[in-house]
Amino acid sequence: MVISITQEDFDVNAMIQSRKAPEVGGLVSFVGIVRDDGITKIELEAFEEAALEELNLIKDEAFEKYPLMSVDIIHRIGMLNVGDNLLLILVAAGHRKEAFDGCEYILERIKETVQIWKKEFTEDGERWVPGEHH
Amino acid sequence: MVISITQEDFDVNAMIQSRKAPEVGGLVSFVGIVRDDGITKIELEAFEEAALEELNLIKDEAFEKYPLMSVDIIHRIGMLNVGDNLLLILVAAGHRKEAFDGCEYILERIKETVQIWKKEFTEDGERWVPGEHH
Amino acid sequence: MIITIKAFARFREILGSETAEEVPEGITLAGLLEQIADRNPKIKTALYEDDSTLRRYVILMQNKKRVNKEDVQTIVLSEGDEIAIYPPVAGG
Amino acid sequence: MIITIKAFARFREILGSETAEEVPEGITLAGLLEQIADRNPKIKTALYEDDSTLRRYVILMQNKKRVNKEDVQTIVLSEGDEIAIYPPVAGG
Repeated sequence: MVISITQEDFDVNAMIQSRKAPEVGGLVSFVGIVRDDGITKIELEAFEEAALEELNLIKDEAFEKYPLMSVDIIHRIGMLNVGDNLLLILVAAGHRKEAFDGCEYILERIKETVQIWKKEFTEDGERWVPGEHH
Repeated sequence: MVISITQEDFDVNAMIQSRKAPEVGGLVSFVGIVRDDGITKIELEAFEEAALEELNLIKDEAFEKYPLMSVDIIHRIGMLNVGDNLLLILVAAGHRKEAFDGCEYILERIKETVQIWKKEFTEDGERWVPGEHH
Repeated sequence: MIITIKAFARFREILGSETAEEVPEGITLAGLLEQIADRNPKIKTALYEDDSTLRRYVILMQNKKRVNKEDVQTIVLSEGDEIAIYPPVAGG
Repeated sequence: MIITIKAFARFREILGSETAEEVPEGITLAGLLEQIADRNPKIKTALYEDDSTLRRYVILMQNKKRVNKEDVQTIVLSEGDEIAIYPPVAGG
């Protein structure tokens, strides 16, 4: 299982292929994309050691809450353009329901507590994206 | 958007890449896999004309219920082995919540009404997988 | 007149995937099912309960529109109609 | 003694990403924050409301453990402690 904060892009096919196992019946992925909210590019910054610890904690929580077979989380940082991949969450499970629930849970938790920030660049300047949680 | 019942395998990366658009913020995919429930292989049969009509209806329903940007559904038929890809549902949306909800809705509806059947082959013989809905 | 019967999954194994059935004018859907069941005890057992009611898990379509079970007795078939017979679906 | 301060996002832009701060023995976390705020009005404005309470959106970690705001006055720092300062996260 991969838990990573990286400048590199990811390969969803390869990741899905490597997570197949006899008891896996369904894989749910979330791919977050840099959306065009009138921006030219976006820069992501992480408190890497803390964020990795937090992602591992979230993975452990997901395994406790749902009967999952594997969890992968790759969060990109650095300068990204509109349409670039930003985040991959891939959850494999025996059945569909827990794969969906596990993937959605992980995404909500990432948005709550993982130490990553986004600065948007527009033609007029730049702004930090406000966090949703405190 | 692709709605298809086919013997061919699919490429999740390529599909995700082709669904990116400025307003797309998240893509949720479900990949169904042939699970090893003590089987050697599985054969899928479809009433193709009816199933395609039904898949298109489900796609339309999903667009009515959720603010989605794109929906792709590829259901494989024919003889498949444990670990083979069986189904791809890919939903793109502006935000995460509707992408998850749309994808899960489509999967539930497929299991309810789309005219596809599975026969499992084990070392001892074969059996039709009982349907969940009537 | 000729009615096309399409069958799927376990019904395909008994009925064949597609057959042309010669039926009298004015036959109902229930009449068609009885006609094919009368020819073969395996079909009869697949379609009917012991008390001759249609089994709960038999699903029917007429020209790709799903038929309500209550309407089986009253639907009158027309030349060229396509009747599909299948068990509950199990895709996904 | 020396305390390491790490700052992120808008706080990094004001404080720098990592600085070594010389502080007196026995200083509290609140004392450290006041010391750096006293040096620079921009830092003061970023950290404190007008009534000198810590802003709600300031998040603090001591050695990668999140600090409760109520404990800021009572936490006594030790040589080599790492204090992280950041705003609400916005990943995902």
